Amino acid sequence: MTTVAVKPATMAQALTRAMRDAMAADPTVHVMGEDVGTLGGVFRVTDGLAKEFGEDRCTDTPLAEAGILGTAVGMAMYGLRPVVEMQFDAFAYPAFEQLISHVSRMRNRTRGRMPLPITVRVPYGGGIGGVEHHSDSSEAYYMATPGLHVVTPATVADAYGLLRQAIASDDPVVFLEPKRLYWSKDTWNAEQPTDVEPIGRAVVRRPGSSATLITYGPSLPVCLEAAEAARAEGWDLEVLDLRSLVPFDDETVCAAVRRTGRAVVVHESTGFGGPGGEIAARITERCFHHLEAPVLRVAGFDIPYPPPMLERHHLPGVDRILDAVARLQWEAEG
Amino acid sequence: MTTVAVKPATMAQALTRAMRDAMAADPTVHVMGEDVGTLGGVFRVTDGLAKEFGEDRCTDTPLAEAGILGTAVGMAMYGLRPVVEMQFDAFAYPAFEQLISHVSRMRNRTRGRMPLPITVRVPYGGGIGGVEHHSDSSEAYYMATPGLHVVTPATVADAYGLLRQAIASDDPVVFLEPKRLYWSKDTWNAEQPTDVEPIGRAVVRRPGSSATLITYGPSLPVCLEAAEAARAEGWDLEVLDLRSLVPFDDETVCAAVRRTGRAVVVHESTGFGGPGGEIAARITERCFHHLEAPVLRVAGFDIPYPPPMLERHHLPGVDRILDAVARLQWEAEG
Amino acid sequence: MTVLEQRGAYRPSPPPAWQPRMDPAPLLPDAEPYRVLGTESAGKADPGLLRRLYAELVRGRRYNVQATALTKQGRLAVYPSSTGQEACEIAAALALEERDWLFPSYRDTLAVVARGVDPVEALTLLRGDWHSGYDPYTHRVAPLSTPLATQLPHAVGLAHAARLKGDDVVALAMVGDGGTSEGDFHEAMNFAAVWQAPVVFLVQNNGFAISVPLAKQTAAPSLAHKAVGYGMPGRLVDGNDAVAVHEVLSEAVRHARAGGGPTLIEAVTYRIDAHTNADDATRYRGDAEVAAWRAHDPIELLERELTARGLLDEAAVDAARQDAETMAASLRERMNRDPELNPMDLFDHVYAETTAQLREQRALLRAELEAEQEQHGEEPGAREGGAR
Amino acid sequence: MTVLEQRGAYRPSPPPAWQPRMDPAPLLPDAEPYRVLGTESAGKADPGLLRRLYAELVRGRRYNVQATALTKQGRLAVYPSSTGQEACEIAAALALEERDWLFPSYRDTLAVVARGVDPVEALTLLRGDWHSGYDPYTHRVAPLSTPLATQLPHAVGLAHAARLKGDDVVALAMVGDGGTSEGDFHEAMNFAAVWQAPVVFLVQNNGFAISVPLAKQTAAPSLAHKAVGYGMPGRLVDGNDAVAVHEVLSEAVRHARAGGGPTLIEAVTYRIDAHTNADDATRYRGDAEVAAWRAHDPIELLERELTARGLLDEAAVDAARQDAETMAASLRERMNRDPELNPMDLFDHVYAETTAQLREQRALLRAELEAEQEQHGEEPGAREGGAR
Ligand SMILES: Cc1ncc(C[n+]2csc(CCOP(=O)(O)OP(=O)(O)O)c2C)c(N)n1
Ligand SMILES: Cc1ncc(C[n+]2csc(CCOP(=O)(O)OP(=O)(O)O)c2C)c(N)n1
Ligand SMILES: [Mg+2]
Ligand SMILES: [Mg+2]
Repeated sequence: MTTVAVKPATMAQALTRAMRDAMAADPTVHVMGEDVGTLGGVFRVTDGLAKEFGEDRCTDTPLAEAGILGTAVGMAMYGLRPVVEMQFDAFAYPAFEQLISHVSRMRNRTRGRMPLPITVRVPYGGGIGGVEHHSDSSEAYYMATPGLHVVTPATVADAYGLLRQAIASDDPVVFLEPKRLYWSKDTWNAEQPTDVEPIGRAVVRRPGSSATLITYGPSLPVCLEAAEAARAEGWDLEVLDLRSLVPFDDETVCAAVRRTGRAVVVHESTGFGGPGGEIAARITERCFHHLEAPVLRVAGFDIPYPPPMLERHHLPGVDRILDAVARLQWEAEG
Repeated sequence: MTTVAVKPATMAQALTRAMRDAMAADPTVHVMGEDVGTLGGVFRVTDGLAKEFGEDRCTDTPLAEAGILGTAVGMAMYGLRPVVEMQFDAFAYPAFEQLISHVSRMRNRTRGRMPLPITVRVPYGGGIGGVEHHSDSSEAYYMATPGLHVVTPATVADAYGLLRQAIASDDPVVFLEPKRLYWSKDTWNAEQPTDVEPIGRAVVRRPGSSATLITYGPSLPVCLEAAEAARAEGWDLEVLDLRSLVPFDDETVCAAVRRTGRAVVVHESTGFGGPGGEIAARITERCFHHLEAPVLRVAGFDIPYPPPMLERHHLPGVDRILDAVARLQWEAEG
Repeated sequence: MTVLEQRGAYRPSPPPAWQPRMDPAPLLPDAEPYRVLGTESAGKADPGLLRRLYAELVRGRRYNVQATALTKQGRLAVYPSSTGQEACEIAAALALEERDWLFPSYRDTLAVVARGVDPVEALTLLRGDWHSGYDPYTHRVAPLSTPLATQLPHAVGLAHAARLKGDDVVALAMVGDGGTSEGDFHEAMNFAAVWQAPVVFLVQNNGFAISVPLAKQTAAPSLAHKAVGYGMPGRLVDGNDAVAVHEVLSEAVRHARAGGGPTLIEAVTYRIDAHTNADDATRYRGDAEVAAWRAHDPIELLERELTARGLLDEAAVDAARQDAETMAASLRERMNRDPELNPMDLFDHVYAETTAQLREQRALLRAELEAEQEQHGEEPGAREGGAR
Repeated sequence: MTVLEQRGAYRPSPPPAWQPRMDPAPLLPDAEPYRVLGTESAGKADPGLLRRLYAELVRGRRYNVQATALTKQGRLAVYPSSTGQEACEIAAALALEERDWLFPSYRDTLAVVARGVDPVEALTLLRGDWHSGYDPYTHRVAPLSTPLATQLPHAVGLAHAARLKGDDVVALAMVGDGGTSEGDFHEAMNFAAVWQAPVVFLVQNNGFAISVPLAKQTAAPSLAHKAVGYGMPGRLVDGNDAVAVHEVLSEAVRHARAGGGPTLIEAVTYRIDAHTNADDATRYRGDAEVAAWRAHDPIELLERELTARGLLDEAAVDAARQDAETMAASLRERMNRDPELNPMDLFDHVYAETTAQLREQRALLRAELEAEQEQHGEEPGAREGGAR
């Protein structure tokens, strides 16, 4: 084994490595999807897996998402751990019936006898200049489906760690990969990846005392940038990375909001009916008397994802986040 | 024409009448779905339509929900107004890709040139002792999809009025029919149905001053019952029927909550990721300083819909609603 | 060579090197459904098999009748009877080995019971108790699938996984004529053929999808003809001829087990009862049609053959009926007892490890039940009963 | 008789009255793809048609090359080239009457342009401008469909609606070999056959779905064989033979227009370029295969025929090339200008009547843009430009 120094890796590379290591460690792990084999996926995230583990372990399927997830269900019934790739967010929709009616419910239906340890990898979100159907933020659909875990990494280390955990989980996990962070880099030791917090725990990415930005996935870097910019305005913003939408880490989130008394939820998904409503509502239920202002949301507009030339207007950016922070009724404070 | 006195009609009868009158008034209205023709639908809601208007206007389709909605899209492109029946809530899932990727977006995609005036009727919700997949509350999925109207009647008059409006609307409408209210009765004049408020307006079904129960569809009767029972505890509860989740009537909802200062959102759908989060969050954003307590939610548990013998434990009932009302921090009032 | 490299290879090349494609002829079903009973070849059928099928079909019919009766007594929420289709249900299940898997559709309770599942457990879902009831691994029977055709890709995946592991397990997937219109049917057939998965698809063409007759469901020469488009053999069989069904199924199972890939079988049969007890079949079909099919009853066909060959005397008929009555009595008796349900189960199997949110909700329900108990002096949530 | 009563009627009866089923033989495709060019029947082809096809194919190829070049200059976000498939794209579109409808898949820009859509407007989606660009009603061309096979049921519905209204309109629906695996393909084919809708399905089998070769997509004798399972005729045609494609398509369109119902046509062709400019085809296929198909080039096939028949001299070749260059120059020139986008459009077409929520959001964006303008002295949101 060659010694690999700690050097920058992209999120895509960390994801590849997570699958590789999972496949090496557990012969029941199978990767499947459109173009995942010979090509290594349209984002090259499964690059090299078919070569290393053979076509039976990393399989180019026919072009049919319900069929992919449906056959994965059968494979899981027989003791395998399928890792399914959906090529893009919007192309997971044909598989919804399998996901909702079977993947999320088989364990419950059989009172624990037939768990389905399936990981459904979904590259999601915008900001990559993708044409229609290639930039959807579909997390609200998954969140509203009991029985699924909904996980999304925002850092290179989490990409590796959370994907390993997802594959090892006995529950089905919808693993949302922020497309525009695929090429984000971080120093990371592929040979000795450090452990990350378990699925279900939120992590404070930047401590702060004036208000808490609550976010996940593709919006984490934007929030960190906003927090940096906020210093000029005299705000010391805390940034919280949810990491998993289900299970939801009420404890960490509420502790943070109780500390700062103010919160803004930031995500790309449409605001109306998006994850932010749930998050804001549960914070308010739990921390009402600690709140100096209503929990605000900065989200995508309530519109179909726009064409590439207009997407910058849609995506929550630093200014829009700071505008929301400014609306947190600071005058009222004291 | 025979003179028909104002007499009790069921919600199912009002829905049938709405389609009948729409078909009579407009030759472009076509009804389609599984068993809607000869049989009149498994709930008999399309009873008599095939006989009156012929099989070409009320059509038994092959058994394929994506195909039904997908062909309806094509029919709408050619100027028809398809009214599609999904046999049960969970059997609409195979049609999600068509719904999300096309029905909700075609108008926007073509900048208004190709509207799709499709009504998708979905019998939804539980409380009828249905076996698995026959009692889902799927409204969160529809709410999170911009481009759709999401409408649900709770009274006999609204069943008629809202369905007529939905069919006449140039936008696609997901029309959620509360299964367990199909047989609910009300005096109603089929020959001269009175106008109802337009889609997008919420209606106060019971005035009250202590707190507002915000609800829709199958939970309206439960809330009215709870309001009645609350009188014994000294609470005068207002009950608001949303009628349409999209568009959402912020104006009426906020006016009510500002009046009472307290609100509970009640629905059958799972709490986590369900409609209540959005509703509570937007009320809080808009009415924060009028709130004496956080907006609470009484919802189904975050579980797959239970087997019939256990469903009574899952469904929001009078006691659970009153318990929530009791938690609205009355002491704090002074 | 890996399992997946053995795939078929339609890969057209430019002329003059057009690749010869597979000849479709062997994939096409016969013009008429395959029959044994009432034909000359019936004489060659194994007497033991005939007797076994007869006894099982009589039991199966009795089960259908009893379960339908239980709906009237409110003991079952709903029952989709397979009266008239018992030959398909049972002969198909009997064509499997113990190690094989069955993927039933919602109407296939009889096939489930024929696999060895307890007759009462097989009704768990339909009586309003927990969704799947039986443990799928005990008899290798997937939960009865309500969303039509969704179980077909599961069967393909399981068969494929077994093959990857080197186990010679075959999966039998059942679906109705209506179910063949769903996208999942198409995708499952295609995956099965491309992967050469050891799976057998059995379409019970009973003429109707609830009220919708076959002519509104398909314009195909037969449902078995669909096989050609996937590159697998299609077979057409008289679904009321238990011996023919058993033979065709057994052949397909052997073929799959030997690595020959999937088969699509259309069994032509008829749903004698209404769709379920809640349905009114007179709305969409006439008595004459039903009468014609009653005259082609799967049990009578067997009885005639057995009698003609002197394999069935009155005592044997009585024994079969007696056995069926015993089963029915036990079913009645056991279904009369309320099942014991624990509301706490609602939270305990949603995830491997219950989430904090579900623990909160569990505690809420427990408190409510305890309050209820205090009011009524009952044990909290210890048992629930009575279908609606 | 209503439109829907004319359906096929496979309705099996119990013996002895088995209903004769439709004979599948006429539905089966020929063993080899139909060809005209290079065969004797080419001599019968109309010179005018040959010349028109030639000119259009030359333009089409040039369009593919130009659009690919525009991606390198950042003027197009992405372009899925149909180089090698021009005969399918163009001959198919030309087989339609003006009143007919085209339902293109994402790769079918050439067919869209052949219908009369402005070459620049046809690229609107791909340059990052508004999703559909052209008005679908102007030339009766549905928006280019990105989610594979989803456009097929639309075509069926539209054709059905036209028939119900008594209009003799035919819909042509295009899909790739990969797209045939989707459930929507199956459901569309089935609805079309049951409704006898005037629709023609054209599968361009170009050997690949991105990197996945046909052998991993299907085990069928051919994709055209799928027709049998729906009860419609399947035809196999050499997709690089523009005359053959035109003939087979025209026949199917006539058949559909005359009330004969749908046809499934498989055009065997090859994707010469990578999947899109963003793809690296060397990862999954060798040069030899590409070279073999290059030797079967649709334009060369036409050129050979025209030359042999003395229908093409150097002047005519030059004229065709010149015309193509003019088109390319205009494309280049017009694509070099930034399109004018109004961010307010984001809110104005989501619903017939903008909701209160969207009005709020619209106001927010307008305020932001005005603030931006103040800072930078720009006109607010008046124009946006530059693909990424
Ligand atoms: C996806 C889906 N859509 C609709 C239904 C409702 N439904 C239940 S049974 C049935 C008819 C099924 O017909 P067929 O497949 O022929 O089976 P059979 O009832 O004849 O056994 C329908 C439409 C369902 N269960 N699943
Ligand atoms: C439903 C869906 N799934 C996946 C994709 C991603 N995708 C785009 S093109 C393509 C391959 C299409 O192959 P084929 O149908 O043969 O058409 P071709 O590209 O060869 O023209 C895939 C998988 C998609 N667009 N839609
Ligand atoms: Mg049937
Ligand atoms: Mg292709």
